[in-house]
Amino acid sequence: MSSILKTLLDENVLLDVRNLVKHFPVYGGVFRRVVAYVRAVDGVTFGIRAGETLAVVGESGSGKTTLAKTILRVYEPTSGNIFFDVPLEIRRRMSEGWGLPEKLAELYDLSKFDGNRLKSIRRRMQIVYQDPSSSLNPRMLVKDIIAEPVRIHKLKLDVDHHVRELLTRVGMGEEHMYRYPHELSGGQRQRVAIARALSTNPDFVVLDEPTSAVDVSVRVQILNLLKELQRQMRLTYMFITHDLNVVDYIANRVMIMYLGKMMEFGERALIFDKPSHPYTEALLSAIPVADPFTRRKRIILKGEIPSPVKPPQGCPFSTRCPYVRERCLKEPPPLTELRNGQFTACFYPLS
Amino acid sequence: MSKRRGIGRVTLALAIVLVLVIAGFSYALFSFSQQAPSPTIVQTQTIVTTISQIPTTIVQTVTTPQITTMVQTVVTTPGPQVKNPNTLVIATIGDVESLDPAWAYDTASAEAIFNVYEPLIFFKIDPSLPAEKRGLTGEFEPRLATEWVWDDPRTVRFKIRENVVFHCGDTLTPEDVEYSFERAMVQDRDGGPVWLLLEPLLGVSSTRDDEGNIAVSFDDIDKAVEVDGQWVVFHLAHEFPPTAFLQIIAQSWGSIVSKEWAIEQGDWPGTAETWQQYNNPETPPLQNKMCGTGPFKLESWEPGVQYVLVRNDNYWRPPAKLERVIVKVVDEWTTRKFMLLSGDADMVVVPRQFVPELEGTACEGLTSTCPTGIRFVKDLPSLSVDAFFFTLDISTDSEYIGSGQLDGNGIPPNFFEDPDLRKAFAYAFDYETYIKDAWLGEAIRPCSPIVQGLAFFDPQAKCYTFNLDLAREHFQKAWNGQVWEKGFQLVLLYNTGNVARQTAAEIIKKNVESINPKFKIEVRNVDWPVFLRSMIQRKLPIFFIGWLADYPDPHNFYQPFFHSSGTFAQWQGYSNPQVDELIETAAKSTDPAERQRIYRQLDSIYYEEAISIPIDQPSGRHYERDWVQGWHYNPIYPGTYFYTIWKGY
Amino acid sequence: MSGDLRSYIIRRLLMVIPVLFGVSILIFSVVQLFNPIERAALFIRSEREAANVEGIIRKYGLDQPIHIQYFTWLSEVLRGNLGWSKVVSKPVLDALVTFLPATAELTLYAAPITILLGIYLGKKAAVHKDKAIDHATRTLAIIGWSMPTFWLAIMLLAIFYGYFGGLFPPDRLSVEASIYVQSGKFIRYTGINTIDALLNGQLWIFVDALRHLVLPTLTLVVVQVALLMRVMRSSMLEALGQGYVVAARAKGLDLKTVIDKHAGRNAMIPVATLSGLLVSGMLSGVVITETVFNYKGVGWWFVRAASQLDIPSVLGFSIFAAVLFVITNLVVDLLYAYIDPRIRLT
Amino acid sequence: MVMPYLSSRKFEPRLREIRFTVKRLRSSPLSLAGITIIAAFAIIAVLAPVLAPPADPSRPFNIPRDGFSSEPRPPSREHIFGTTEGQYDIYYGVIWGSRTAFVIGIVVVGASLLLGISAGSISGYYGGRIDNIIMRITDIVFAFPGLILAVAFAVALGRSMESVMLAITLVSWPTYARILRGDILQVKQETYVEASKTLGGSDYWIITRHILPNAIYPLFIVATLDIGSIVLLAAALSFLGIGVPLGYADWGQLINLARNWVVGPPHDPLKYWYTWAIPGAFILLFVLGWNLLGDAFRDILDPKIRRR
Repeated sequence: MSSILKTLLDENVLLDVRNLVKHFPVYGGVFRRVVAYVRAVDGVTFGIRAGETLAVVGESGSGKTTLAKTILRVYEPTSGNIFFDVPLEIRRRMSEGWGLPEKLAELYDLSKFDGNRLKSIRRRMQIVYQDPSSSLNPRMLVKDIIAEPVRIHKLKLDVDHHVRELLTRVGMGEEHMYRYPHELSGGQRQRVAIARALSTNPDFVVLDEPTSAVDVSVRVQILNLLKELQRQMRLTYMFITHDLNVVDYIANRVMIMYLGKMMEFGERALIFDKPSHPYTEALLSAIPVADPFTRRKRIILKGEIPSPVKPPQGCPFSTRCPYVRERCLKEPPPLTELRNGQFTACFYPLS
Repeated sequence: MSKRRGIGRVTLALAIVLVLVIAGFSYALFSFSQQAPSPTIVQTQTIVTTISQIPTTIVQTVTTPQITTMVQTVVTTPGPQVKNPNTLVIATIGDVESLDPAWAYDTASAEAIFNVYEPLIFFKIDPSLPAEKRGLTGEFEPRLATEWVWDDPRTVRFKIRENVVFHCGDTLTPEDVEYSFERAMVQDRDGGPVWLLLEPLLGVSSTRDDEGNIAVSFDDIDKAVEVDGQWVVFHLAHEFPPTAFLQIIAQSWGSIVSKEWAIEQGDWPGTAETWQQYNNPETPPLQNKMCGTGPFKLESWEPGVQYVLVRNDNYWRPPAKLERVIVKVVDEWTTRKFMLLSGDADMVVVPRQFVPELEGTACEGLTSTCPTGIRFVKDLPSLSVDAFFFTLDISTDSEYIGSGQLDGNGIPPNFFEDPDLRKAFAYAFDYETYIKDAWLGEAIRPCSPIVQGLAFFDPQAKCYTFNLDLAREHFQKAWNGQVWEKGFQLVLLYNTGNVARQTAAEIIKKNVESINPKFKIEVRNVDWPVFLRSMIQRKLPIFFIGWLADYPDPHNFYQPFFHSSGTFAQWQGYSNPQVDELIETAAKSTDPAERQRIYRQLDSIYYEEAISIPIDQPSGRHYERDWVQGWHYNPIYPGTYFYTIWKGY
Repeated sequence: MSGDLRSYIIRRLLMVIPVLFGVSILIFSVVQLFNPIERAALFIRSEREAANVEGIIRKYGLDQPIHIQYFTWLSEVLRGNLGWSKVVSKPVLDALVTFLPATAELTLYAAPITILLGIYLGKKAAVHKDKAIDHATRTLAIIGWSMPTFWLAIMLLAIFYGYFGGLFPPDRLSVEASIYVQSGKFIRYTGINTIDALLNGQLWIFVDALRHLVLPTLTLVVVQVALLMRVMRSSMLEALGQGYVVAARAKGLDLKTVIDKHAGRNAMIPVATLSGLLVSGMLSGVVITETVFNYKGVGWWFVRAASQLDIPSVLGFSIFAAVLFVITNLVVDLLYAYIDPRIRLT
Repeated sequence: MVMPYLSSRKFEPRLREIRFTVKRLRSSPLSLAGITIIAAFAIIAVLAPVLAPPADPSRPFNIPRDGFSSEPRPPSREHIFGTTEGQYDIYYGVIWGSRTAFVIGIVVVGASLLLGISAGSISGYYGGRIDNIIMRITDIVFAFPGLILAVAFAVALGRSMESVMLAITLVSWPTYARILRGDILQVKQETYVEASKTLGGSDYWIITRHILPNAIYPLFIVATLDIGSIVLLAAALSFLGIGVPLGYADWGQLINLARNWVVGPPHDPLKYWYTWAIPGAFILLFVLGWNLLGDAFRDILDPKIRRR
């Protein structure tokens, strides 16, 4: 574990998540007592550098959205720490392993925030949802939707001007200000959602499959817009997706999740080139290739993703892994650095 | 095919329901067109032939109407037909509270009791008079006692009738009589009728003191009534008007129960040791069962619904003519009216205000036959009186006296202490209009609590009349002219549904307000509990209430109206030692001349004091189907005495 | 699933307890708004009984603090004694047992007719949406729904008992029939007259009882049927608009088949829910109906008790209503789950 | 709060929605009838002081009496609808009764909405224990059939117009709370609520800006259309003798006064027709108006059937 921390905690890190756990209780019986837990996020540690795009990839049910929402404190974390934008000096001391007085650490640990501190940090972290038609209040005008963060945080801004500027920024016009979401196209709606996310001028934006609900034809436009905005406003993205083509297009680094645990983590190019985890390999093999003459061996995973209420005893992927061996069934493999910033949770990484 | 089954089933079920409804409908129409079910017709003939002496053998055939005979047999008899010829059906409002004679204090319960149980003596009827005036209140005839003798003014003995059998099989003994009266005194529930026995027999009005602790010894109870061979002797605590005592024991609380049976039912075993346990019970052991000697036996009682009495064939007199009596509680007037019109009920209670609805429907006179089948009599004398009472010390927290001061926006709590004010109100009341509107003219204007029909009634007693000039004069004098100058404001309350009280209040309002624009009266209705509470807590400046005789003696009227410990006088805060002494003397006097003198004196003081103003003594009406025969009226009866009644033409 | 279902049912039944507590506390609090003398008025029906109001208050503990009265009552209830119903002079439990069959009999006829008629009319109206038959049935149903129950009841009584000389009388039985029923030759199995009459083989009593049931049943049905009809119609319309129904019709299946096989079942779901409401509506309805028709059931008993402040009776009835309510809802929920397996019991 | 929505363009889409609704309403003859009836009653209620000038303007709801006798008198020049039991003028009673009906309906609906919205939104939004408590309270109220609880409350509160309204309010709020709670539970799942939360919106902000605007609309309609049944319930209370004080201009009261005069003597059964037919017709028409409108509205607003 310490090795991954050391590597991650370089000077550029904006978000530093350590051993984050989110369990949802399951109630049952006559008295509605807790009978089990859904281990949605089960001890995840990683960091995101300022200005980069980290893609979080996994099948549905792998906990990637839960992870993002826990970071954003939509869900209360069960345990773990979320450090956000720690000043350089302190971060150095952290990375040197000096350890910090608990009080001092808490000052920067998002997972312990509440009240006004939480509210003020929310100005700096935003999210764009998968489906813009449900993430926009149907009874609010575009203008009010975009201005909502400004109003919530009582920013002293000329609302009209601010909204107009944001609309222009996302490639829309003034004429859209007094429309209802249902009067816009899918792509336009997503642009409005993006504009809303950018309204408070945040540092960090979670993009929760922002293109999966829009038309294929506008998908690229949105991705380009996001890239452009990242450049202009120096944004840091956490990009959640299951579409590896998109990952290839936008991400700097990639994190593969399975059953609430991290399977592989590292530079995008490295992972796409040389996947070390059998699960990553399976995912990559499923990418449709535009070139009809290239043939790749498709690995088809058998079975379903196991229940997060009762995950397998050893490696979470052991039930479906084509290379499974005895050790995999007994103990969970630790996350180890394979090469230059590429981490894998497998006893027998692929070479 | 199966696709059609869904809606098919619904249709089928609907069809079945429809068929049922139509079947019911057509049957009803059919049987309606048959006029009346025929087993009744068959019985009519039998009854008609045997009307004077009813052999007991007929009884069995009547109870089993057969469906076949109902539809097929049509026996054409001349003249109109009698519905349910052996059964009397009455639709009434008040329901029976208890069947225990020591507990019951309401007329509905007493009606059931005096048809099933019997007292030692009973009020006489005078057959020479018309049925509605036949009842006498001061003369008696034997029932379970064959004769009675006053040994001295404080001792009276009754000879008990022999060979009388209770409904449950025991034979009547003098011990049963002793037990019945002692049992009543032992029970003496709060708010019950037993005080009527306690006053002459023990000289107290309750067996308990104000805290609810037993205040009499069993010895006193035991010695008050004693058996002497076939005789039972009553020892009075003090001298008491003999007629009044007889009037008391001739009523439902003087009923004789079977001792053996009562003890079997868990009632007081007749011994001294445990008697206190039987005092003031939550519910009496004889609450819902009866074993009397009367002409009828209890068949069933469904509280709130109805009770059914059947003929006692082993009655010591010839058995009753009716085989069965059903008394139903029907609260809704419209329903009762239809029951009478259709003949489903033979007698119904008709509230005064709905009399116009039956105009032209019923013929007057108890001997008439009417094309509509309904007849009535009116002007039945009653032993009740309504009056309005002034409260002399109104509770200061009363919400009905406005500001509580004589400033034009209210009245001071002692407002009515000034007799001029009381007289002013008495003169401002339009007695004639009141009787015309509230009672449709069928009431007597009483002048004193000794109303018409009581002994020592004075037809020449002085009376206030409606006279606005005199009223104005008294208002001007009241409170040294301050009332006239400043005006006042007060609220008159009546309990919802009591039309007479409402009318009285509105009449006072109208007339008093017309005298001086500064006089303001608001009339408001509240429910009975609130009315009662406000009255008891002395919150009402003026209250309307009525009084019904417990026994037809003037004492039973002057005591509550005028004695400082009387129910109404207490609520008014009225006390006059001279009056108290006069009332007490008259109550204990056995000399009619002396009593006459005292009551005349009380009448004139009552007029002068104007402490309460009697406004009406209602006279009753009685409605029945014209096939009902033998009904007679006595104002002291709690209801109808069924023994003499039969149905037919 | 079956374990889940069992624990769900147990949980729902346990829920009755707090509701009953709440109901009894609510009634006790409402009662506290009354002065002890006002409550003693229940025992004082004439002026002459009023002299001893103090004794009555003392005897029945009417002036004690609310919690003491409550716990006295509660401990009696736990011993199985629901108290004395003053308005009908018998124990509360007895009163319930006596008056329940009458109400049950009334609902036994009114509820199925209402449900079947409501479903039938609702379907008809939906299928012929915006046609004359739709407007006609809806208008009739709405007029029924808008009718003051008591007004309708009095009108019916006036017409069928007043004008037509006793065609459909009030009360439960005619005099002849009630004499026979009381006579001991008639065995009371259920207290429900029509059923007992059939079991005893006395057809004429059955018909007699039915005649007395016509008007109250009609009143209840007329007033309640609109609610069901409306729900049935709108859920039917919804079902008819759904893809599979359209597809089925496109396949050439005739309308009737489509309705029965496809739309009908789905449209039943809200009706199942509504049946719960219907029970409550019926209970409200019988209060007025029974009062007007002098039909001695629990509704009649309740009105009497409430207007005279007979607290044990009101409490007894409320507890009965609460139990009925919870059980009805439970049944409805289970039915719901049965009709539509997608619905999870949570 | 600022009113930032002054631009007329802003209203356009909502206007369109309303226009659509109105168009649908107009195309249905039943709803048209309903609207006409209610409008007529509204006019009567507004013009009451002109149509039936009160003798005592400080107490306009007291029906004037003409004498004290109980038998109703038929319509005459003086009393154009006749007098009912106790000589209360029927014409005056029904005219001012329209006002009473509107007052009861509007006050009760307003008050129940206020209570229902507060309880329902707290319950639905926060969930957990407080939801449990509020829902158990509504369970307790629901455990009684509406009329029965209203009877209990009205008896306890005493005889006045206020206590009638309070009693009905106490009975009807839980329905609204439940409806709203259910809708809120649905709306709460919507992503835009979560979005607002991640934006830092407070609970109050989220409830008032997102949840209520999306959940409350159907409730408003349902509640408004309940006016008919509320008036019916009030009339039922009057009929059971628990309603407004005697002499108060109220239709239920008039019917109660007429209940014993439904059928005249056998030779003239319709003798007192005016006592029950006139107030009965007023109440029936009023409730019918609301129910016709309500039925049409439900049809149009039900998003599941609504076709655009």
